[in-house]
Amino acid sequence: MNLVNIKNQFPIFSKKINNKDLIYLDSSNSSQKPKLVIDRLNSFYSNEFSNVGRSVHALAVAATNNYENTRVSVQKYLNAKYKEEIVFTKGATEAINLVASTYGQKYLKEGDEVLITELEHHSNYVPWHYLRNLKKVKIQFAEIDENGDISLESIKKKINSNTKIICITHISNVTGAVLPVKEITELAHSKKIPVLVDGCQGAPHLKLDMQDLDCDFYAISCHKMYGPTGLGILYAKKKWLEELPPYQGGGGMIKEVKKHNITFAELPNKYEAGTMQTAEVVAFDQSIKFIQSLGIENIMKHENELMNYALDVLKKNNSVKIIGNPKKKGAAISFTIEGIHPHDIATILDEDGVAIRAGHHCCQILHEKLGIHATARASLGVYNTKDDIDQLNSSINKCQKIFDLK
Amino acid sequence: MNLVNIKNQFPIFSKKINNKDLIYLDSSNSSQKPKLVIDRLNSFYSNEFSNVGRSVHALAVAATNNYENTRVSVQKYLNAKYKEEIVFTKGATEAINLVASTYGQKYLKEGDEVLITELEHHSNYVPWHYLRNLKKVKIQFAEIDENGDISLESIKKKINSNTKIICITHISNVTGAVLPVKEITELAHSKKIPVLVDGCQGAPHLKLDMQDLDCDFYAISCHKMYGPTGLGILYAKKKWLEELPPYQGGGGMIKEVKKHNITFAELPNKYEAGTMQTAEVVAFDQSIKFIQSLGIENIMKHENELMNYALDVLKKNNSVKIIGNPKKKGAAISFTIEGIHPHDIATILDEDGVAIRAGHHCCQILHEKLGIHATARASLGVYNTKDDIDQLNSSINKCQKIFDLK
Amino acid sequence: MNLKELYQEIILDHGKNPRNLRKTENFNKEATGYNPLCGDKVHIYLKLNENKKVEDISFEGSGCAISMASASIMTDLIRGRNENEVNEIVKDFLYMIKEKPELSSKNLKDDEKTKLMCLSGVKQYPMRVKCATLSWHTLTSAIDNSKKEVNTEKLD
Amino acid sequence: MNLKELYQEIILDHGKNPRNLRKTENFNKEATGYNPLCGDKVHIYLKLNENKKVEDISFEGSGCAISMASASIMTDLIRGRNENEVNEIVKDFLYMIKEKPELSSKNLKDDEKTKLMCLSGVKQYPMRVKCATLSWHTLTSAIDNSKKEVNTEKLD
Ligand SMILES: Cc1ncc(COP(=O)(O)O)c(C=O)c1O
Ligand SMILES: Cc1ncc(COP(=O)(O)O)c(C=O)c1O
Repeated sequence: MNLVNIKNQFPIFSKKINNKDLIYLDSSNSSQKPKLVIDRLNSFYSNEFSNVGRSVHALAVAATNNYENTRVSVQKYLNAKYKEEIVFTKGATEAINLVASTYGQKYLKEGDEVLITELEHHSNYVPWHYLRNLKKVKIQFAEIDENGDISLESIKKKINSNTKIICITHISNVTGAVLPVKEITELAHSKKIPVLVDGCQGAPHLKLDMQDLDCDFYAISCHKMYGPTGLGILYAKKKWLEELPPYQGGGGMIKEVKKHNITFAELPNKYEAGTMQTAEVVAFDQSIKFIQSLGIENIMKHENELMNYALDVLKKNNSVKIIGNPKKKGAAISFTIEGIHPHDIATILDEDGVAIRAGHHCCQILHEKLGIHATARASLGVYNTKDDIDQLNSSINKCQKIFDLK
Repeated sequence: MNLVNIKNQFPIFSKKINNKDLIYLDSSNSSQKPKLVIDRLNSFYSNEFSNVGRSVHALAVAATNNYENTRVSVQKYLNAKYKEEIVFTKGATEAINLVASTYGQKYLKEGDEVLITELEHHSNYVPWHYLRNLKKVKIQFAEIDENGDISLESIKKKINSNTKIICITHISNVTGAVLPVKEITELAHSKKIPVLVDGCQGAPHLKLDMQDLDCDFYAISCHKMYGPTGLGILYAKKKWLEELPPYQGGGGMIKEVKKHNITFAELPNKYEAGTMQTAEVVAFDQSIKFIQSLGIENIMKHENELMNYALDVLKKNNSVKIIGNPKKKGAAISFTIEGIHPHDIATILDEDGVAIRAGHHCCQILHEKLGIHATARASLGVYNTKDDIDQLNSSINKCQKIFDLK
Repeated sequence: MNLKELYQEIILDHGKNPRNLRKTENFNKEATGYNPLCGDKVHIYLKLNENKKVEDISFEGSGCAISMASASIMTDLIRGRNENEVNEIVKDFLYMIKEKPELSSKNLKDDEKTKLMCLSGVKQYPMRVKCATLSWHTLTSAIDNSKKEVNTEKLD
Repeated sequence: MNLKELYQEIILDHGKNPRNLRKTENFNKEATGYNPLCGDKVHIYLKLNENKKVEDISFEGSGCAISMASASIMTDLIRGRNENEVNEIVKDFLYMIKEKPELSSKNLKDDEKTKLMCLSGVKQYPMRVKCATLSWHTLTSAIDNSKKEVNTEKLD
């Protein structure tokens, strides 16, 4: 399949930004949305809207079916064993908070250790930090090697008899390093330690198979997967969702409510308190359809080629220093230019319609380790092309010119 | 202002349900969405989409401004003192969980009491129940009187020196009883007890003024206010948001992240972890504009007239028993029909395109008190008309016929 | 959709005057079923003799016409059968309600099938399927002696 | 928008070769400012004499051209003034960056105003306003001796 004309499917690319074509290289932050998804939101709100699960009228029945259909689509897409293993959340951040809060409450006590890595996004560190304060749990950081990779070995080094959960990103949102999550999970399970994978950058860019990966928890942000904002997914093995206490409390997640006690609903309702993101869930089915219509293998091939091209081009640009040199790299390239702060780079690129991100990308631990405050990051989506990379490169040259000339 | 042709502004009312016109009487569950709001979602995703707060490119700047503009619109609409007092959440349920979790963590200990009422929705009970388990806190229930009202007196009776927070609904989503929240807040404050108001049913139907009401927390569901799903609001006095610990942890809510410690961002970021509901927040500005274009006073007048008309009509219908007889009644009428279960009523009404809700409406405590398992509920939105009520009544008569004839 | 098919005379009759709405004395199996959507509950009581034959069956609870009629018709039909027959009939009924157009159990006589088929109208009302199946799931749970309560959310 | 207005020669010069990037010996006031968006930090050191006159001012930290230039220009301008003058100039600068077209401080000479106005290009770049104001907010915090760290999120 040829993924050349994908931009046509995204209304935003027919618009001008600063009178220039939009070169969107900020997909690791959030992806643009295909027409299919936008239209589904529109048609659902315009013709079919109702809350789900609570009323028995025709609109509610149809909405509930649509909502649950997305759950099944996600289950199939992730090759999860049961549809009850798919919990809808506000985002990956909420998904990780859900696990940290409930797992922490039930299983962690003073002296226990949570093992994360130096690559983690704040969303996969702050929730565990809370347990450090609340329960005197320790946090260990597996260290990156000189290429910015997290090896199985670096994880092994930090595991000890106090390690109670391992929480790792699938792909670094800074260096694009792909972690050996399957091997880490195997190792962890051999020591009876559960594994949470922050799949924010994995889910949009990799073929996923939960039963093969075998991790215990996998967190996804739908807005990075060509889906609406305000929606995320927690995949969790059924036994965990059955064993762990509920997270937020409210309507829809109870069985029986008495003045002196409350019992909770079965899965998946137990973890979906209150009115959920009905329209977002219904529309997300179209995001999955969009990805499936292209084929995740084709997307991977396309993005891979583009990543190699970008690395080629940027490595030839002497002013550019690429951060990290991981063995397997997906989705994101972060870089610096000697003498030009990333914020200045981003502002100058923006003038050309090139949208990148500058800052610490919610990874201060990694930036501190690397001894830099901020980097510039170009990240890829299915709609990007070699022309986009060429424009990126020539706009980088413009930065150099502005800062050199004067 | 004449609110007769409001249905025109809602695309769904031009559709047929079961080949009938839609008579939507389930707005307490979730309201329908005006075209303005649907179109804004559409235009934002199609022309302007970007994540907020993190990137410096043009799309991100514009999206951030739009996002923050809604915060200011909400602040003004609620007459909150500071814009930092407006926190966006997944829904009212999350808003209440946020308060229960953070207030509970910091201020509650064994023996302390949380005072709620028998009218509360599960969303304003389950989160407090968690603290019963985690911290051995007690929950007291202020009791309804024979009309289903919660009087200032019934609150006063349950306050004692252990009472640490009072959590009350503004309007009952079952009986429509309007609670004297301002008086309750005054009483509570005279005893230095903070007050949380579950404003789910208040916000769509009443003129709100946070500085006048003076409550400490006010929880809102945007999807009941003609806004998108997946979005809620927590209004909280600034001092509380400053004093309380953060809730979910993740990107955007930190100041500095080190391996051994983390410091948190200032308001309002402190409580908005991870990628927020960007599009939903941007579109919600149009919901506020919609309400303002009609005028909340006009909406109140319209809904009030309709409620009186509905009470008149249904009281004349001998088979109908209306639940509760509160002094001030807004938004919802729940009823039973002797010998016909509410689920059967809802199914029969649905055949005529009349969408109501049947069940316990997430208020099992109230239903147990009333000695019934379930009720049928018709709830009003700005688009409803006297014709809708007439159709409701004639469909109720049809129930009677079906169950009597055979 | 067709309301007449849903609310057939026999359903309305059993709904209003449910048979076996009582508590079996000396029951030796029981289970409770919930429908969290509406708060409805059903409690099934069974007395099995040493040959695993149902000597008596009864139920308590309240609910909509569909759920009361379903429990009423079910208890009428089950009394006197042995455990294997009961399990086979339950399976056949649940299968019919969800997927098949007809009942195929060889343990049911034609008039018994006709009676049960009156409940098939719920197929067109997905939110009501739970009402029709609650008592049947609860019966299975009672027979299995599983202490777990039945919850329609999980099952349909 | 106009990049040339943002990255004027003087900005690029001060950005590359910031003045007063050091730590004042025997400073008696200090404060730290953060920009959580990019992780940039600035630390301001002040030495006020008994007449509340700025004997020395310096800063440490790293940041973008705008923030470095802003700190550099600011520190150059502030040295030798008394506390009241400093407060007035800070206020005037912040007001100019956010709302006014021009500076109006009577404590600034024309050439000083011209220098500061070079930073006014950020007005067209809302996300960059924080870069230009961070050191100024931090200066205020140092003078007030408030122990609270400055955080641009809160201030702009
Ligand atoms: C009174 C009341 N409180 C709380 C809620 C919960 O709101 P949400 O489901 O939007 O979180 C509702 C609506 O379901 C309600 O009516
Ligand atoms: C690796 C990684 N983890 C977690 C997150 C947080 O996801 P969200 O902000 O959608 O909750 C992100 C994206 O910001 C990410 O890239």
